[in-house]
Amino acid sequence: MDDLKKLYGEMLLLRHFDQQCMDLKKKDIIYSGYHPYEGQEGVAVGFCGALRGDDVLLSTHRPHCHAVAKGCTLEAVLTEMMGRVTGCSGGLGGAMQFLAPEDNFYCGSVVGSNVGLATGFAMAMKQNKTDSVCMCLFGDGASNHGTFHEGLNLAAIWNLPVVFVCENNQFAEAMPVEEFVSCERISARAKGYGLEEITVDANDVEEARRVAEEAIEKCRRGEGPVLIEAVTYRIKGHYVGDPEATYRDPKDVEAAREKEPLKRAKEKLLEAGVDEAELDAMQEAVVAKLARLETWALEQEFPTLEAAVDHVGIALENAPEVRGPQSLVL
Amino acid sequence: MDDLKKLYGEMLLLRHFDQQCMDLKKKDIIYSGYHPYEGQEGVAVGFCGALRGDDVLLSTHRPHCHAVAKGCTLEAVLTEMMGRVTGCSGGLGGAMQFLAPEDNFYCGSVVGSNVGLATGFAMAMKQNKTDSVCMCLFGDGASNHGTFHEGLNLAAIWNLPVVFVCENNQFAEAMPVEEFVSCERISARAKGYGLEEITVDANDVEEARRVAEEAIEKCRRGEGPVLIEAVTYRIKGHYVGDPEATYRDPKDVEAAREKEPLKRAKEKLLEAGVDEAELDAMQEAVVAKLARLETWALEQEFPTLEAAVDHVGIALENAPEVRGPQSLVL
Amino acid sequence: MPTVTFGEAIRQAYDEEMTRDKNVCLIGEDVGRWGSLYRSSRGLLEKFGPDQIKDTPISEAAIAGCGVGAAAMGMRPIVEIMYIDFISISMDQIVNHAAKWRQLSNGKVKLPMVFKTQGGAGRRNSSQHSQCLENWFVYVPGLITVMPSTPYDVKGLLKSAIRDDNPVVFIEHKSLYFDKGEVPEEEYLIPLGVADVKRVGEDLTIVATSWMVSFALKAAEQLQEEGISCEVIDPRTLWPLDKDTIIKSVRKTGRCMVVTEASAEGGWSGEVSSVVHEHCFSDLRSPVKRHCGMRTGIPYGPTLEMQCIPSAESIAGAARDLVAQEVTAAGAAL
Amino acid sequence: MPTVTFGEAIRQAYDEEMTRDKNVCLIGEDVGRWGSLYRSSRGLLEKFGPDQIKDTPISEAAIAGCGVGAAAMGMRPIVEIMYIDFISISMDQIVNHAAKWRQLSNGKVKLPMVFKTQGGAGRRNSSQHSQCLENWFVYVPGLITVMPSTPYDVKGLLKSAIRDDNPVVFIEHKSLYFDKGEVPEEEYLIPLGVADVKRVGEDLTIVATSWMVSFALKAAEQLQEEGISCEVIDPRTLWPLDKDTIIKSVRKTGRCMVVTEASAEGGWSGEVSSVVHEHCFSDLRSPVKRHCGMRTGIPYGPTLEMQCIPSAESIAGAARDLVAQEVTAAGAAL
Ligand SMILES: Cc1ncc(C[n+]2csc(CCOP(=O)(O)OP(=O)(O)O)c2C)c(N)n1
Ligand SMILES: Cc1ncc(C[n+]2csc(CCOP(=O)(O)OP(=O)(O)O)c2C)c(N)n1
Ligand SMILES: [Mg+2]
Ligand SMILES: [Mg+2]
Repeated sequence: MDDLKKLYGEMLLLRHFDQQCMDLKKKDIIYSGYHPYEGQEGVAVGFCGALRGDDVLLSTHRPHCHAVAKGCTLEAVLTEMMGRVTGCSGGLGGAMQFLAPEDNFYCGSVVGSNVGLATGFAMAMKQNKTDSVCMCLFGDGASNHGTFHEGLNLAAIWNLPVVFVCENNQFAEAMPVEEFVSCERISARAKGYGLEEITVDANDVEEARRVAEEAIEKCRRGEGPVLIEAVTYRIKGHYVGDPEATYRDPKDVEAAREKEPLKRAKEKLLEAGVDEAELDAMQEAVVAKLARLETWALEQEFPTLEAAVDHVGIALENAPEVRGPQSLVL
Repeated sequence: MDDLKKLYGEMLLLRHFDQQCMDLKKKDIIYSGYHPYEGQEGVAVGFCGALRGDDVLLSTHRPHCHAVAKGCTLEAVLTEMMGRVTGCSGGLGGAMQFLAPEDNFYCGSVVGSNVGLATGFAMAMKQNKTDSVCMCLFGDGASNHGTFHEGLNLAAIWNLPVVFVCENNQFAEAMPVEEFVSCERISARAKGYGLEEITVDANDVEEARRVAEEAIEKCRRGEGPVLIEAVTYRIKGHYVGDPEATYRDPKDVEAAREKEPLKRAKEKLLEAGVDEAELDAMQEAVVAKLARLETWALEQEFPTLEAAVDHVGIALENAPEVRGPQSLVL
Repeated sequence: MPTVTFGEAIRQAYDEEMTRDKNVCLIGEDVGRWGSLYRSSRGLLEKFGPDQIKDTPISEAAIAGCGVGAAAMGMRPIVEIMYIDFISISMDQIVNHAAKWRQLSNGKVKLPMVFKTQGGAGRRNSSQHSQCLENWFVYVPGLITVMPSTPYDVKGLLKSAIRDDNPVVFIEHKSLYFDKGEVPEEEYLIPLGVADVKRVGEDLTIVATSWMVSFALKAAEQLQEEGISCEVIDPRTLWPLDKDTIIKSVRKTGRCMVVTEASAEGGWSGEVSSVVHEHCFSDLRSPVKRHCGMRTGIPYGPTLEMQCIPSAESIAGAARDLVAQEVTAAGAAL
Repeated sequence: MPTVTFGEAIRQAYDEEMTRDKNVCLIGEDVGRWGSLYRSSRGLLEKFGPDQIKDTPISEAAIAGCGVGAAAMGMRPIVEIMYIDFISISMDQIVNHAAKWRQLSNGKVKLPMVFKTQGGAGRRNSSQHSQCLENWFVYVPGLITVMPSTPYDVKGLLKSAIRDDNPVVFIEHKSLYFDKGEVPEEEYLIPLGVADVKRVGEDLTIVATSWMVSFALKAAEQLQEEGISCEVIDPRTLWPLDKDTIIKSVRKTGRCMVVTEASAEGGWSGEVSSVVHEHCFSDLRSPVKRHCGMRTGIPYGPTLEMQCIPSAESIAGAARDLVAQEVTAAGAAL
């Protein structure tokens, strides 16, 4: 049960962190499009949390919980979303796109593109003969994108160490997966790349973690890539305040709440005899930690215009001979 | 046997036509990249020949035999390749890209794009409530392109009347299919779109025709799309004079010659008691016809610079009110 | 005249054209259920049904290709690409097919279609959701490129774009959707390729597009108080460019400034600047000035993005400098 | 000095850089077995093996993405897109990722990569295989764009592009591969962003790129006989643009013509024209002229495509007209 308790604790942090971000978005302290994560914590903790520091994670336009689970600090992620210099991208990227190379975390707001990018990270890993792997997360909607196909094929013929995780949260904006994805299970697409069909109920965080570890190990052994469909449910709208009534029945959301990963993990823990007070204490600790975080975050500076440079104009430190002098004075 | 004799005759014409084009290319009377078709006639005749006039065919950078099998005249196709005004595209397109809307034939030299285009043709057909279908031909190489994936998915969720035919001639330029396509059979990709897996030995022209007709009928009934892998072999290089030795063993080509569709059809006809003299006569007729064609073609005019207009600059006949006067004087 | 938002003017154009012609259809991600990201097609799925309003998967290449195929079959599709940043995924279909097919068929294949998208900054969505990419399309033979700046213009131009037999790239600005303006109740069209003189003036011609038009007009008001009279021209169609209107204006004012949100380098502002120099060289008191966005990816945050693009103040400042300047050209000295 | 073809000069650059640094790799369709369409990488698969020479499927989006990912990991990939026409398929990866990541990481992520492709007409491959799309990249902040015109330049520039820490779009011309020129045996680099004065002259500055440089030089020779002395400048790097060299030249000659195979509208020629007007207005005897390709898809056939683009004769004709012209600018009259 200690393992599950740990996973539960991590999910609890993400749940509250997401809630906090949502509040900050409503207060207009997070400025860009913000995509809530509630209900999908089983994926972040189960999959992203299974990676080593030297593994690379490529995430999406809904990246904040992935980032934290991968090992970016709450400070760096939150202040990035708040546009402060202390953020992963120095506040230049925002809530949908930031890079944290020191934590081997990258995300972006163009759906599907990361499947192609992943092949390059993994190619370098393979060539460097490390046993690092690259994990690439994308949504059910992204699985209809051309880059999904091209990236999977390339990774497969080159045997690259990529764990492709399709985070099927049932919706792409207002598009229900069953109407827009032409196969019953997204994992059915695996066969087209000579890969195994793997679907996991990612609301069961232990099962998600088990499948993640197996896939990662497979890739470390040089037997990648692996494609996994991680099934979950997007409990909130695509963004805060989207017109949900146009695409789903509130009853479906209620039903999904019954199956969401925190509830399930908690029930299991209680069943196994864990003291509820202990779980409550965990929660209080999380809340207190996040409150301190926010206070600190609000004091951080915004970047100034100097940060918005086009790096092309800058002469190179390490190879000045390849640049003419006028590149200094653009 | 009459059916097979007819199919054989059509293949014979294409075989000789292709040979003629190749000679014209060598004489520099066909100017652009030219991609020979030898050995693949089972696909053109089996599939393209199964279409009605009102059906639309979208072809590739290797289009000349598809075009003839669809119903474009030899005159229009040959003189297009020779850049003459009598060509399908008035000589502006050449051997890899021309449009013959009057024959519902379109092709282009960007690999994979037509899979996306096909969905639009078929969408219009469906909406117009005709029972026409769209056939989209593309290669094994194209099946690795993002548009393949996007087009198949879109056609599948919209139930569009498209027969997608992957003409697997074993190579994409110098890339052997087994190294660059990550699944054993390209048809394995069908499952990812909720479609049936269909593979046909297209060197058996009768079988190809049977499968084509079945697929077309299915689409006419509104039960499309269909994806078919039509297996054949590219006997010539990707283009005339390509460095074949870098990517295949001449022995493989020899082996393929044993299985090519004309040889097979001819053997079957002879076995069934057809008189060899009759087949020889067919061949002579084809040769004579093509000789007359060439003589005529060489007399046709080239287009003049006036043809190379940007139609954007031309005011509209049918809706002049949407264009300002200066569009006349660009 | 009723006052409506830019978004509502677009909806009206759709509504009228889809009523008039059942071949007009809208294809894109969440154009149906959601009525588009900025709600410009709300209610239309209910009214016109899925034959005319088509929600699609996230497949920008296929969607664009679908539009080309449908247009070749005689439909009049409007393909919506949610953000212009993603039109990068549709470029093959637009450039190698839509822009080429009419010529390639000697005019036999008409492609009455619109690629509709929105670009620009102002909604704090960072560098992958805020680009100005319009000049990509001006640069490609076979395309018409439109960028409206007001509710009145967007409605009249969109209707014309839908009726035109050539592919039109129609670029809205995300910061304009909630702007309001007068739109007549009776039907009207605005011809493509005709500029609009948004303000008449004597001392300086300002050519501005899209969101920048309102900033230029604000700057012009302020400058008027200082005694500088600006003529503000909105070309509306970037290509074909209404050179006549611009040239006529510069012949009168003797000075010209081009204002774009896009950075100058490699941009459409250079096209206008070149055209003006080519035609008005002897009328110019000083060289045409390009006052444009910074050459950078639009940064995130509450204020930084607005510092990267022209503002009413910066336009006024640049205009003041330009009017103060009198450059002697060599030609005259000879 | 040995005389080698343009294609061989490219091969030498690969060979030297791949020997020097195992992180340099070439990724593209048939770059290995075939040694690239125009054979510029022939023999390299045998020499460097599949870690450095990577044949890929027909997946332009994934290939470009692969390059970006590999570069972020410290490799120095050269991504080859067989024809620039197909780079339309890679635009998302180039524009939304390669061009943005350095800024987005405050410089922490370096992207030492080259997108190498070839464009232009002259090989009778019709409108989907002959485009000049270079200005798309000049227009995008975060990219460097290079277009070499000689064997000497292509080698030195390619080596620099490979060593640069920013993404470089490197555009060869299909009609140059078999051109020959002198290339020294000893190693050399040509810095990015530095123009080359290919011919010194007094009466007119001709700025030309890529294939057009040789035509401009031929025209200049012919004009010399007529007593018109032309300075021919090849910027080599379209962005960052070596403005200084161009400005200095125009200050001397008082006249400028920009020659590109790409059509003028929305093109890079407008950028140069604008820059020259902005900096040399009072030095100019007449406005900068753009002498460029026709605005059309390149037609097929034995002769038509050459009629659509500038030739030595057309350049000479345009230059004659320009030199004959003396325009009085208003500024001086005041
Ligand atoms: C290429 C592209 N097209 C469209 C969008 C707009 N968009 C942002 S999120 C989204 C839905 C993505 O769905 P999915 O992949 O399932 O991820 P989820 O949002 O469910 O996490 C869309 C269409 C985009 N960002 N990129
Ligand atoms: C998008 C794109 N990439 C690359 C090419 C160059 N090219 C022309 S034909 C070809 C091979 C195509 O292979 P396949 O799809 O199997 O068709 P086949 O040539 O075998 O008929 C390639 C790579 C192209 N025309 N378009
Ligand atoms: Mg989803
Ligand atoms: Mg093939």
